[in-house]
Amino acid sequence: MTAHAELETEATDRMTVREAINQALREELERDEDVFVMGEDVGVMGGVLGVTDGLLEEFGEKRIVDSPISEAGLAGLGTGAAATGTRPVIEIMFSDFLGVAAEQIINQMAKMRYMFGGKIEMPVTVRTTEGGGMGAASQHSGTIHTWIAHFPGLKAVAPGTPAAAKGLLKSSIRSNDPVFFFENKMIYEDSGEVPVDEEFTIPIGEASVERAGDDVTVVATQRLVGESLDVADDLEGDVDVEVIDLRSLYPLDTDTIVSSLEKTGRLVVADESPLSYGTHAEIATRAMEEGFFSLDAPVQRVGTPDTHIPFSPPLEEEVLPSGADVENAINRIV
Amino acid sequence: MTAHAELETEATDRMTVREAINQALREELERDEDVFVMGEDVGVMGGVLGVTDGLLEEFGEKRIVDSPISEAGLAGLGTGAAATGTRPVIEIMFSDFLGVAAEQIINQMAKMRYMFGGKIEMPVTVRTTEGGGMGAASQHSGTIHTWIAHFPGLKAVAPGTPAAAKGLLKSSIRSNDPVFFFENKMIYEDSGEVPVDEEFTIPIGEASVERAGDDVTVVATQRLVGESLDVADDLEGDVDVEVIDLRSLYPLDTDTIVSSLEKTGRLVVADESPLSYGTHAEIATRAMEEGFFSLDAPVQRVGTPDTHIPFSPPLEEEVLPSGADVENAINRIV
Amino acid sequence: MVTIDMEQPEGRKEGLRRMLTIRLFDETAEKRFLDGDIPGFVHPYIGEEAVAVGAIGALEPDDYITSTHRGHGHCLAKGLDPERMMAELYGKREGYCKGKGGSMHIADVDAGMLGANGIVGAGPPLATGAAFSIQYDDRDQVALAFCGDGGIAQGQVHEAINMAATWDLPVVYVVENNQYGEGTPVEKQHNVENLSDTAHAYDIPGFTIDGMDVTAVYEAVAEARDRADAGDGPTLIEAKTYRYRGHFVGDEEEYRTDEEVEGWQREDDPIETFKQRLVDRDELTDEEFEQLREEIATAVDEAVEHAREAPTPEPDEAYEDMFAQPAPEIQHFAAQFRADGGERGDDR
Amino acid sequence: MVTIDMEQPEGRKEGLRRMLTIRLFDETAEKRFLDGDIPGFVHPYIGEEAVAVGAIGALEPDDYITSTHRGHGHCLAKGLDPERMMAELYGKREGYCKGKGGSMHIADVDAGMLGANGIVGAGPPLATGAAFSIQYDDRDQVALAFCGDGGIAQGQVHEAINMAATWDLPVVYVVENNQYGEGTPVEKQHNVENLSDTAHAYDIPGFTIDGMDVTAVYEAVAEARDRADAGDGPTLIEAKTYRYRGHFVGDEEEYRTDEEVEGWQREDDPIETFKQRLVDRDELTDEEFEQLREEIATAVDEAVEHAREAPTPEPDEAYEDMFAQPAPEIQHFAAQFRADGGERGDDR
Ligand SMILES: Cc1ncc(C[n+]2csc(CCOP(=O)(O)OP(=O)(O)O)c2C)c(N)n1
Ligand SMILES: Cc1ncc(C[n+]2csc(CCOP(=O)(O)OP(=O)(O)O)c2C)c(N)n1
Ligand SMILES: [Mg+2]
Ligand SMILES: [Mg+2]
Repeated sequence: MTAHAELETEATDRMTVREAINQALREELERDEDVFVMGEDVGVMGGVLGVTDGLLEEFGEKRIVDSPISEAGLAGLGTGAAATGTRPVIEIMFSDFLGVAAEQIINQMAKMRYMFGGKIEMPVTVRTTEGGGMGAASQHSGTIHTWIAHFPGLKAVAPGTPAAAKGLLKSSIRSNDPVFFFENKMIYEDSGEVPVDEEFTIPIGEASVERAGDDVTVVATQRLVGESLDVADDLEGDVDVEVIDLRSLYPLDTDTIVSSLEKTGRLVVADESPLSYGTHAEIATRAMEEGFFSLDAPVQRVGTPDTHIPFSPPLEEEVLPSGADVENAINRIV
Repeated sequence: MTAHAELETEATDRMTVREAINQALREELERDEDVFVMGEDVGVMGGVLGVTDGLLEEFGEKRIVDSPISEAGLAGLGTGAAATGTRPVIEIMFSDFLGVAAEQIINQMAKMRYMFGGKIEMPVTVRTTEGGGMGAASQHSGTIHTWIAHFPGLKAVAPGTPAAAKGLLKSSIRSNDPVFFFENKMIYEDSGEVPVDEEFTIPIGEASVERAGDDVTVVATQRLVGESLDVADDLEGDVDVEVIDLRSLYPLDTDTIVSSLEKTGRLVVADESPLSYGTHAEIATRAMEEGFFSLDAPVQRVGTPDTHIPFSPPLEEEVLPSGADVENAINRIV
Repeated sequence: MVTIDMEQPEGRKEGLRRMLTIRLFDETAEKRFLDGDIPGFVHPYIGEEAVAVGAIGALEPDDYITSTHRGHGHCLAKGLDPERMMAELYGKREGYCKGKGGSMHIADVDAGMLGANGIVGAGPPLATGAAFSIQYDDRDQVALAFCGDGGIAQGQVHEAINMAATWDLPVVYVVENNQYGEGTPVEKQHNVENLSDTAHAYDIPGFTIDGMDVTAVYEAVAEARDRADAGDGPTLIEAKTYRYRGHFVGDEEEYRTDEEVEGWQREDDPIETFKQRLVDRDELTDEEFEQLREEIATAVDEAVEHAREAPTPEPDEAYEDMFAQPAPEIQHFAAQFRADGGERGDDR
Repeated sequence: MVTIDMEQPEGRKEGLRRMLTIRLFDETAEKRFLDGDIPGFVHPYIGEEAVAVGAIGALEPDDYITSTHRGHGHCLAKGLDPERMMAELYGKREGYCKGKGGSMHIADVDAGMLGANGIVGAGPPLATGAAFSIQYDDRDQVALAFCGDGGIAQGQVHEAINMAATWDLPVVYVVENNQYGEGTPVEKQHNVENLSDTAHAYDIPGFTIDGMDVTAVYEAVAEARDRADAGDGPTLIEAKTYRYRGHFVGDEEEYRTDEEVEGWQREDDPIETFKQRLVDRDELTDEEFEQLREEIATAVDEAVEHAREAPTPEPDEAYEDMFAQPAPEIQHFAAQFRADGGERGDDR
């Protein structure tokens, strides 16, 4: 986690990812009157997975807005509102539903600044939850962040820890660019230490070395950060694993990855996206471009094997990448 | 181009990419009563870029259907129709508009077979045009095929020559899977020899070595196939360039690429997608995975520099990848 | 030949039987979900039985339907087998989707059931596509799409209706207005009193009917089916109904009062009302009804028993059914995992 | 204070002036496109001038509008400078978007013009967002979205109207029914006679008016603006009009007859009709009108002259304006291209 000289206190609180996100929203709503939260059932229900719980009671209906089920409308409204002086935080309930909203995202939100010659600000944040593991089946379990990371004009973050979640969401909301904040639904209950200072933010575009090691680098995202840290603990003594929480997908922190690679010579990329044309490939390619002579073995990719996420637990478990896969990948190259 | 033992004649005709696509549609409409073509202005206008010209006159309003401006509706109708016994060929006028249709594409068309345990066929083809070069500005010039290639359950092809266009479109229409057929709008006027046999098809998932060479492999798509061939001619004597038309994005023909790499030791990937998380990265990563010890230099990527396509000609020319960029990339590694 | 001939006493009894089957199936699914037996999400159809049974009853057996996330009622009304449905809820290979789909994706294309659907608003475009195929082939079928009161806010629903209206496609849209989309009441999602007003935007017939009355639903859909079949295009029917349970099992329902729920149950229960009607007409006795209930309860329990015992899919099956033929990528990944020792799962 | 006070003689003259400016601007753009001077696509607004001028005239100057691919008329009615517009059409740095946008993306956010838009149907959700900001901040503005007869088939338009209706947002939707979406007549895209019937689906006021009559448009929008401003929510206005030219310059127009086009021009020309009305009221003489035409023609010619001479953007500018601050990726690519010798273009 990044140290910020200007923080008044270095104190931390232990909390879950869900609480960290909720707290970030709360603080930014408090800090800036222009911020509002809109989405399906973000108010009365507190979000279908409980992430916006209590916000309606605290901030009222003006600022916490339950919307009709209209993701295209939500993205369009958010874009139009951001262009005219407010700072929307839009929730798209599951990332699979980004498809409904895709037009406004790619053709309006992402392009407006450029098409207008820079003469507009676009301070909109889109929060959405993704990933498998809940038996929610193919239409509620996808990991779609590669789409957003690939599309020019959008920023994308995908934290792996409570602190990263809080710091990045605050930065996303304060940013004048469209930022997509991807929450993995299986880590909402994961807990960790989170700075309490209200000025704590994490710059978009910085990865974080969560555990230092000399033998192999694991660049992980979301749920796989924690699972990779567990693997690193398990392998302690045999293999010295460095684990990086990528945190930002775009911009991508090539330097942190390549520095690590220069030390370890070996790289595993663990991300829940489908493998082909997935997030992994970009990281592998940058590692090769900038660290070609450091690479002692092919980069190993850990992800979903180009299937959808099936419903039945043994099938879901089969396709979801896990710590066991990270371990296998490490074993293939050390 | 693939030789098909069963072809009755090896004869070819010279035609443009536009004519090749039109001919493929015509032949498949003739061959199979279940095939229909639907889209905005595909009928009376013959397609906004003239690709479906004459089909309405030949096949009538039942089979060539001008639709309301409703891309989500088109994708949904195509999916529902494909699931119930017809074989739709849907045109989405510009690939940027796939965003409007994305929900039905990713959550229905792509997932239905899997979610239903395989108990359905999904014989739908989606044709769309992409790419810059016409001064059509950011909302009509994008190259979005990486999205489709990445998304599980969809096949994606992107031909670079008239023969590839015809053979792949016929295979796409005959396929029982959803296939996206990406046409680059700047090559509609390019011409070449195309087999006349009505049984000529090109298997989805096979790349084609368009020019053999020993020093460096260029894997190119769409417009950049022709431009890379020109560069290869220019460099003849200095550098012996092998040029591969990738043709299929998914499935991806790793073998053809890696075999070439084993010979040349050097790889350039030229594709008009935005570079970060683009098509290039997957090809580079597979080359590294399967040809790690053959790689004498980092894979070079030629693409759009993570910007949108601007309107003004000097700006558009700046961001669009071209033969000059392919040449620079070759020069960086030979 | 309609699916359930509600003009005849036997048909009416069959209608009652299907409504009761839905109720008992979902009450059981709810319990087994709370036990932790059934994974994922379960969206009970309890309270809305008259809509599915009335609407599908009026269709011919080979007509198509598209459903929603709340699809059990539509499946059972369409005649799907509770045993294979329950197996699907349990994620078993014998389920309709070999365990790949689960509650939200049950489908049986041969029976004209084009799938429950996890995407709100996705069914109407699909049904419109089915209607297009029907018209294209000049077949003697229609398609019917269910859509929620929340779902009709989705733009793709409007695109679909517009296309069907413009081309006179043989399709019927049934809006199940159960008063809520998740926790949000219909008044907070729409400005209109009656969602059937949507029909005016497309100049097609639109009706708002009592969705707690299976006969009313049956009659409205029968008429709409005739219109569709005659080439006169789509109809939009709003059936006002009520979901007795939370949005999904586990919903704390803080957005409504117990009184509200109980009021609907007491005054309007579709099964109770219809049963009473049959009893009053001397078509059924209370004893027969109890017997029916027991029969169905037994069948549902057997379905649970069966689902519990049925074999789970093998992990390898996860790689199947993505395409008509296996993609080389997926075969490659499967082979790699096998080479790694077949260990994909984790003890997290 | 409205943008153009059509209740006053001076305002009416100003309205006429803007309509004529649109006509001459687009006639000129058309010629310069055919000359090969202007790249890309040009969608002339010729024939529809009364809609833009009537609608925007009735707004206050700082109200927001969203436009369409056929946006020149909206821009000029909103008071944008023909010189900077023409510079944009020519792809010059002095254009409203520094040459990055071109004809389809002209915007001037400071003037409340939120952009022409290449995506059919995208404007209404954006305007609805602007209306949300206005309501949120309790500002004294409204937003107005233009949308074509083709565009209203897009689902996102319906989602936006539903949201605005539900929340009483201060927004006006103006459907420019110019009888065609590209080559497809409105009857082949819709089942309704009047697109204002869409309003019924959202229980908001809907009107179909004569879009060739600037006064009728002005009055309808003035009323709708009052309603929006009073907190009474959105209005949907269909203005029936006609595009005299092809869909874009170069369209062969095989989908309609010359007689049809000439009929509208002869009987309904919005400029001719309005001019005659002013002459009949003694507010204008034929000579004054000719003088006005010459003034405008000169101004447009000067805009062309200026645009021709104006400097083109430097290639490096292509890397700018993607984000508030430059992304490292883009800086990296720019640096690489410079290192390669700055040669990106090709002689293809
Ligand atoms: C596109 C999309 N948006 C949101 C959701 C989440 N979601 C599932 S059901 C539901 C409410 C649907 O309400 P309604 O259409 O009235 O159906 P009901 O649940 O009342 O049967 C929502 C918002 C979804 N599944 N798909
Ligand atoms: C989403 C989308 N689909 C299709 C197009 C292509 N297109 C551009 S203009 C047009 C016709 C629009 O018709 P209408 O809305 O009536 O506007 P008009 O051109 O008549 O002013 C179409 C289909 C587009 N730009 N965007
Ligand atoms: Mg509901
Ligand atoms: Mg029009």
